[in-house]
Amino acid sequence: MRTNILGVYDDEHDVMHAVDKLQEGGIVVADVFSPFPLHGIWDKLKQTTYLPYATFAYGLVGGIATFALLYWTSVINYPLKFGGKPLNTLSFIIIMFVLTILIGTVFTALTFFIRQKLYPGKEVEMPDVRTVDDKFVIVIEKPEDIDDVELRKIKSLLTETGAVEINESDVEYEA
Amino acid sequence: MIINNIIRNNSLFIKGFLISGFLSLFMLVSNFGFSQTAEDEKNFQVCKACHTIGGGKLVGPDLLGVNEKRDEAWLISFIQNSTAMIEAGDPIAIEVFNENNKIPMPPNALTDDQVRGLLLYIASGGKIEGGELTASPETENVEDMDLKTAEETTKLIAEMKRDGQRNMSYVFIVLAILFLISLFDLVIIKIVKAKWIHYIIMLTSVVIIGEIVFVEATGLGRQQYYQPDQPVWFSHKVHADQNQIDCKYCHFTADRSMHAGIPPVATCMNCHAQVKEGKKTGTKEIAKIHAAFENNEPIEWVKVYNLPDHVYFNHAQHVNVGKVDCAQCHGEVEKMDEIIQIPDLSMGWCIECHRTESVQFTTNKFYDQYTKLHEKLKKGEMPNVTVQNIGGDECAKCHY
Amino acid sequence: MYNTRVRGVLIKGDKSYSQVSRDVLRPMDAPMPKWWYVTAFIAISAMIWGVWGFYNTITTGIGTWGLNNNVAWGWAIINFVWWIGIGHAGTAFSIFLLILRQKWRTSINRAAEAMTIFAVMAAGLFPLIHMGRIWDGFFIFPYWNTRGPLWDNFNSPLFWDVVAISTYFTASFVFWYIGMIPDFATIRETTVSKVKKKIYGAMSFGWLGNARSWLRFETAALLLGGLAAPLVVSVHSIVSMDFAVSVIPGWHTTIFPPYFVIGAIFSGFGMVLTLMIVLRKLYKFNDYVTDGHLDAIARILTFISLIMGSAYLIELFTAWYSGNEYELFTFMKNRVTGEYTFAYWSMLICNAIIPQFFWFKKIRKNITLVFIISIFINIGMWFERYVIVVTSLSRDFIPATWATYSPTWTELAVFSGTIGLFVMGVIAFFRWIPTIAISEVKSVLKETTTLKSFTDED
Amino acid sequence: MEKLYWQSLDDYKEQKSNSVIDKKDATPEFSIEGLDESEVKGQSSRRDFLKLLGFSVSAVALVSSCQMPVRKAIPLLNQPDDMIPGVANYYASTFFDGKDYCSILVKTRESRPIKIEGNDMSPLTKGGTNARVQASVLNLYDDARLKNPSIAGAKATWDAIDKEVIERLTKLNEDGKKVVLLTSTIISPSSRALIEEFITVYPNVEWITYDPVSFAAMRKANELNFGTSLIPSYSFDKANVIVGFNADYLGNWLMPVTFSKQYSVNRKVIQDNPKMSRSYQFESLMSLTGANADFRVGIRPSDEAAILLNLYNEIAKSTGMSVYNAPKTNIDISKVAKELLSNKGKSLVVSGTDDINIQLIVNAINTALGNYGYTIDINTPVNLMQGDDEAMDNLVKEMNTGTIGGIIINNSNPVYDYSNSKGFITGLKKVGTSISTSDIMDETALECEFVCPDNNYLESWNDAEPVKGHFSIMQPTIQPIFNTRQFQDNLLIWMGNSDDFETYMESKWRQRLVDVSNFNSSWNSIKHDGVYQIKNEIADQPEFIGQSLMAKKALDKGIELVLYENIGMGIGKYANNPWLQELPDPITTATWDNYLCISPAYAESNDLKLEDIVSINGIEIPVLVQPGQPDGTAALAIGYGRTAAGKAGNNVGVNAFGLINGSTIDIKKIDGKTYPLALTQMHHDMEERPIARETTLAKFIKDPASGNELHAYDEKHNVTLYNKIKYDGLHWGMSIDLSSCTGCGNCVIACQAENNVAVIGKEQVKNRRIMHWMRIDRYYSRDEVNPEVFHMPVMCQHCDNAPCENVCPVAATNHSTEGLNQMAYNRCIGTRYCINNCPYKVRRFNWFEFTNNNNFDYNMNSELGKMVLNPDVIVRQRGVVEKCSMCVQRIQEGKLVAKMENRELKEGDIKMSCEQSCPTNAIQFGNLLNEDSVVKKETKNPRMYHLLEGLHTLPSTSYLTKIKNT
Repeated sequence: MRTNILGVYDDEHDVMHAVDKLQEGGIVVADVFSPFPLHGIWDKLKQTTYLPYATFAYGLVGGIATFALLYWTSVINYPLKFGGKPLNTLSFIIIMFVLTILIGTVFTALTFFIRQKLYPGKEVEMPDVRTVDDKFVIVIEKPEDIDDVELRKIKSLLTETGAVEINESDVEYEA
Repeated sequence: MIINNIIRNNSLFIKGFLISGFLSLFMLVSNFGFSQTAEDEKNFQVCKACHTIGGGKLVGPDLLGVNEKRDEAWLISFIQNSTAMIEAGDPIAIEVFNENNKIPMPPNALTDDQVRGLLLYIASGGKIEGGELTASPETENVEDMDLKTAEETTKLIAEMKRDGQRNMSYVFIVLAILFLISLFDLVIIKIVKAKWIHYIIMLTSVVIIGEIVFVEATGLGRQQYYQPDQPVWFSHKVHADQNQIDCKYCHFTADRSMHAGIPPVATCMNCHAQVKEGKKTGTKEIAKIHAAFENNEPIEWVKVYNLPDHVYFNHAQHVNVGKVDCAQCHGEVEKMDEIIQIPDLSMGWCIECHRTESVQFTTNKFYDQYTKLHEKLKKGEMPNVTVQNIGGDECAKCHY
Repeated sequence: MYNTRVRGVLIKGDKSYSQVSRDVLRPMDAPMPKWWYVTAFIAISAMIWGVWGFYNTITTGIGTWGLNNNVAWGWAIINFVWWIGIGHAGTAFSIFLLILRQKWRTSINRAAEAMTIFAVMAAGLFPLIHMGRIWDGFFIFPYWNTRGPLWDNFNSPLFWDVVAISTYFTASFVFWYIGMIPDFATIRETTVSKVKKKIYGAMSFGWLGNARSWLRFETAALLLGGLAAPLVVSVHSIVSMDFAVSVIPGWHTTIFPPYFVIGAIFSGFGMVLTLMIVLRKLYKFNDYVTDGHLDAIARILTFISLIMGSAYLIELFTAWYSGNEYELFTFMKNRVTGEYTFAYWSMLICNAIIPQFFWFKKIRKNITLVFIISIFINIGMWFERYVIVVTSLSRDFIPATWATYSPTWTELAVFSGTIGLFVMGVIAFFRWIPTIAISEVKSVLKETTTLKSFTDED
Repeated sequence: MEKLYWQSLDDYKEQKSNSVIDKKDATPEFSIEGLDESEVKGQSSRRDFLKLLGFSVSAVALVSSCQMPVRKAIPLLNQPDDMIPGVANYYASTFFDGKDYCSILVKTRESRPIKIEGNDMSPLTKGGTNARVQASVLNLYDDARLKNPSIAGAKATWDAIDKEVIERLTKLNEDGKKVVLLTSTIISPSSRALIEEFITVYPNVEWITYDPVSFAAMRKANELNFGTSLIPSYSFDKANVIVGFNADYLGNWLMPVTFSKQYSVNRKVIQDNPKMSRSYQFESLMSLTGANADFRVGIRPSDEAAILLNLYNEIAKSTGMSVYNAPKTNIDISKVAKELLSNKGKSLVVSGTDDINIQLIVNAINTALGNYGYTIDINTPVNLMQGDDEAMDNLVKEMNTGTIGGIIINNSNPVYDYSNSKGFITGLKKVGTSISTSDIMDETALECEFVCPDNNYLESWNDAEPVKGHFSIMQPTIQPIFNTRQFQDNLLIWMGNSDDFETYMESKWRQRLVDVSNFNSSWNSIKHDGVYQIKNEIADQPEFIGQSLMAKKALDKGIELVLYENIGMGIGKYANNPWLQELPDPITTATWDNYLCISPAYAESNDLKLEDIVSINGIEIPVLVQPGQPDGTAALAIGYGRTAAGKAGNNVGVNAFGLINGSTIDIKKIDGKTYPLALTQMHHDMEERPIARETTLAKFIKDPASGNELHAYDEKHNVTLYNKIKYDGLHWGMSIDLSSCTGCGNCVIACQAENNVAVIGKEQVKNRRIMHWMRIDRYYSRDEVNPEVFHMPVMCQHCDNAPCENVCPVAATNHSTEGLNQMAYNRCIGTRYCINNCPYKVRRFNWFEFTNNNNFDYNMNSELGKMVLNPDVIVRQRGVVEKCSMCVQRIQEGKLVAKMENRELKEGDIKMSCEQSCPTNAIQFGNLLNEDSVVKKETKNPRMYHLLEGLHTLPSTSYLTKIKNT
């Protein structure tokens, strides 16, 4: 049973500022909830993603696979002559180009969903539902054996960085 | 194995060819060309129905050494029209007639020379048909031989039918239900906690269902292993295997026309005018033929090998020109009582053969005009010329 | 940061974040308005007529259309290309403006993409229905079969079409949907109705909105955008190759790909303009879709229409310069003058002349005029396709075979059916999906811009 | 003709008699291996497969758990040796319908006739046919044919009929009441003999020959000039200068096939010896002959005599014959006269006008030119067109006076085509016993008491002597399908003769071949060849008895009506033949109608345009503005407006037989009323494109490549990224000589018959959806008054760089290793992209289901009509694209035969359907890799070019420039 301290903010700039402050104060900011992407927060939280590499891989494989199919079908397996063109034609490029994109797109999307564990009908409980509307929440883990000094320090830091509320919640969510 | 057959037959053919050639030279019968034997062999197919050469008595007597027994002139006239001779009261003829329980031999429209050729063929026959001589003991103890083949044939056909009518409907339904259940559980009731079980079930069922659908869809309009009941219980095994009747004796347009030809009842009558009783069915089935014949209404056979109408298939091209063995497409008919469709007659099936089988490229003069290919062949750039090489997998070769 | 230039805001009436949510979601909770029923009724009856058209065509044959031995493509293809063109707005907005860092797109792209989806759906129906043997249509997919196996002809532009369009649809749909996930989450958490909570909850895929999910969201959106960007160019290039690859005079033209792409974006923006004006009128979104937005689109249209105009001129020039008698005939004797003058000139006027009125600020600011002109653009683009398809075919190489073409009721029915489908889709979208990307708008809520469109206003 | 078997039925009757079987089973028509049961019962036709594989049934198959329909295979009870299922037999026979004569080969499959070919052995028709002959096979399978004899409309048995008729005839004979035997021209010596015998049995019978189109004047003129009433035989091949006056000798005049063959001989120009005949045509309408003539002059009918007389005078002046005073005409014939004089004995002047004065002048001219004995042969007269107008007119009078007791009408339909039809009907009502032997319930049969349906000519025995000494045999190629009986058999039975006409005929031939040693063999060989010729003893020219010539002055105002025969319909006997109805007229390209052709100037002044309706003598008819139609004339085709021809032929167009040829009419425009005409071509100008290329003889002699300069240019400038396809062994090609092609349309029907091309009816033709795989494009030069006409047959060009192939997404059309552009119908999904991308627009789309569809109620919608289908060619389903396959079924067959005979293919082994029966040998087919094949040689011909070669589609079909001798 793990609980979190939630610092609720109204303004995205305050949040950015607060995160810096907290981290200066040696406090580990577990997570930040916001109604829209806060650019730059990820560096602060040292979060990165490898999605682009995956996409590149998909594209590459897709392109090669497409060419393989085209070449095998129309040159090796059942060669048919069309309008005096060679069997291995330039038109392959067009199809390869498009299918590369298709395969890339589909698999990128799938990876995103899988990686982020998103699927239709998934039910989640948010620490603070207002974050989908207009509130920004900084989440700080609260250990069992936390002492008042520590706790007060966190709260004060939150308040002075402009938190409008400070709540505690024991909602479990997959980060 | 088919190839082997062809080769064996050819070698036999050539052997007989030479022997008869020598004989004819030896006998100094000037008007016998080498080409005679081939024709004689063809003519003899008719005789085969009732006679063997050293194969023992069938309907008619064994013809081994008949040339010694009777003098040529008599034989000629007898073969040409036996009944006439009997009516004329020729003593030997009547004797033979009685010996063979009063079954007359139908008249044969053969010229004297042709008959001579035939006799020559019979004389040399024992040696030519060496393959069959060794096989002749089989024909002697037909019955147990029969049983053996019968068993394996029934087995063969049984399993054919099994995988022929793969009845997947139950599997389909079961899987579909499974899929729905797991989906239902996954989304709503959630009895099983471990989600991966759902996923596995759903995935597998989807895959298998897909396979079934695909196979059934492609099978749509095809009828592999189709074995309808025929109006007359006609056994190809009896005719083709035991009586050794050549396919082309009944299906005689196979090497001339696009249709192999269902034999006219008259053809049946050639033999069944006399043979009124069959080994297995007694008189019952043969009676039908006679009936059909008397009231001259043709027998409505059920067509087994049906190609879709948009496919043009020509038997002559394959049998006569391509020298394709009947069995290659129709399977071992001589092992079947009732005909069953062996291949699925899909386009892929045709194409496959056209890609692999080589044409009579060097033997048939028609192909001489393909100069480039001949060069290639000479240079050894290609082992053989397949049908595909001369455009055998193009649309307009079969679809027009 | 210090800047002497006046800075305009993208979203007017300085809203708070929650206000944005409420404004956008309000129409979804509000009771069904009357206009909705009326439109739906019209759209559905149009669709029913369309279904009749389909039935008639499939059961009786393509003969129910006005085509003949010479003009084997008619309305089906015209409308197909037309719809695909319109379908370019979404990607054009989301991708191009994204790449061009045009923040103001945020309040429009959602609707634009929705439009794309439904337009492409409508377009996709035509290749189906115009097949002579629709029941054998699956031949067009290169699937493993027992015919040899026999594959497809990968040289055929039609095959490219199939690939391109299905790709385009998939890509746009995925992009669109992913973009909507956070908004669905918003609805999930803010709505009061149980049912809605369930449904939108399911559709929101369990979105949280914490830092990492936003990170991946942004990256995915960017990647998908990046992947779809070439599609904007490729799809209509490929569609244009249906014509450019052939030998028919007036089709066999190298300018077609760029010319089609521009044309597509042109018609797409035209349709966006039409729709946004309607939308903001109905939903009072004037603060989100400001006059500034419309003005910006109008400016773009002016520019594109210039390109279109020059493209038309270049076509004529090439025809003359090539000295090819067939080309010359098709353009000079058949389009500019001759049997198809009406179609040609209405195309030219609607696409190249009328949009030039946007040079005048007065007209740009007069929403009614803007609306009318946008309609003209849609019509003009339809005529462009008509000119290309029909004029070239009906009088091609051998005069003996020349034949004229006029559509039949069945073709009309099919067309109106697709329009019905499109309208129905759009109003369904208006009704049940947040028409403006909430989270994106929020992210630019405090943005200002120096763009003329937004600053010039008082 | 390696396929020619020993003459059929006769031999195979023998077969049967000595085979074990009794005779009953000798009707194998509809029961053969390969037909499925439904068809045996005649419910569906083979090869209309696609509809079975189509949507409906495959769906049905799905629901009915994938059950396939059971197919029955029904063998013959006894199989005649020459009848192998799946192999075609050819039998020599004769086509004669009372007007056209043609020696033919009948192609039968499973012993049912499916195609007519020309008989190369005939010295007259030399393997040519015309459209009507080609289409005649369809008449055999016409639903409108009578299935039974009938008395007063009630179905009757032959016995009943015979009993009744014989009674009546004897009765009438005893009463001495006159009985008339009214027939069309009969050229069969045996039949003539039979009729003579019949008359000896019934002396009260009078035999009257009647033809709707009459040559009486010509016969009369010859009687006056040479003492015998006859039609001489002409040799257009011997003539260097041909002058025709309203004689459409390439279209419908006398023996068009023979004349076309002869004409084309001198129209083929060889480079080393460039000679060709020159043809002038003076005519009052745009006829096929006029369209092909080197010089064509439009004249008023009333002006013809005057012009001819002037021409005669010109010639007479220099030959010192008596000159007659002739009214002036504004047409200058001096040039023609000069030409003729410089070609004495090598020229020919003919007139098709049925006017004694004119014919006399023509004879005089030909005599003056000494053409008799050279280009005209009096001693071997033509037996065609024996119609005797006076006799007919008298007959009608007598019938109305009631002196005629009975009438037997054979193969003529006066109620429809006699000018005074009403008179005939009233008369017929007064006749006690009226017997029609029409094979359909036509207008006349309807008025008759007894209807004794005649056999189709493909079911009958007969012989023919079209020209003295030229015999040919007509023999049945199928058992009578219905309960019909041949006219000659009727006569035999009615005159109490027991044996049938076959034996009767044979006995006659025994007499003719009395001096032949072995009758049977020679008789069989005659039947095998189909033709037989006896040397006419050399006789010297009969003395020419000059007659005084006269000509009236031409009318200078008013519109003169010209009645003409349309190429397809002729005199309207085959109105119920949808193939012919849908054959585009070579000049107007109109189908399914007749119309009033008016001159552009007249249309201008009376603001008439295409499809406007006018009324002439109470007949309402649409107009068609015909370039080249002389001012002051209007042309109207006869042969339309049948009322009892059958469902396809009824009420198509208007009946013009009531009108008088050459009479002046007044045309009243009916305002605001129009009538749609189904033309297959709307644009008549070539737009100065190098499509049909032409040159003149003079230019050609100077530079053989003249008119074809562009070819060299294109050859030089065509460049390509890809290297050409290399063919090995076979590369099929075709070559079409535009100077030989007359545009007669024979090939179009030949193609239709061979390839099961659907008939789509007027409305769809109007929608420009005609299905013909082969069309004949017709262009006019820009001179409206007297335009030059170009005819250009266009079918699939089988391009090596075919634009259509690239664009098919499903690979339904692609290129074969033999250079064919092949089309797999069962793969096609009907995107129609190939149609768009074919620059020649030769691809056809099945807009509807044309088989078993009551909206297209033609031969493919009737079980009987489907019997004409070629079993080697599939019937295409709705929604697929089709086109000329270069008769791939024939190619495959030819190859197979060669393989079976273990030999290489020879030139001429394979003939295209269009090529085979072309009356001018304009089309050639062969292997382009075979150095000594015609097509290969033609590729080197400087006249050779490809259609639209600038597109670099590399067609396998090439054209030769048209050479005009102007």
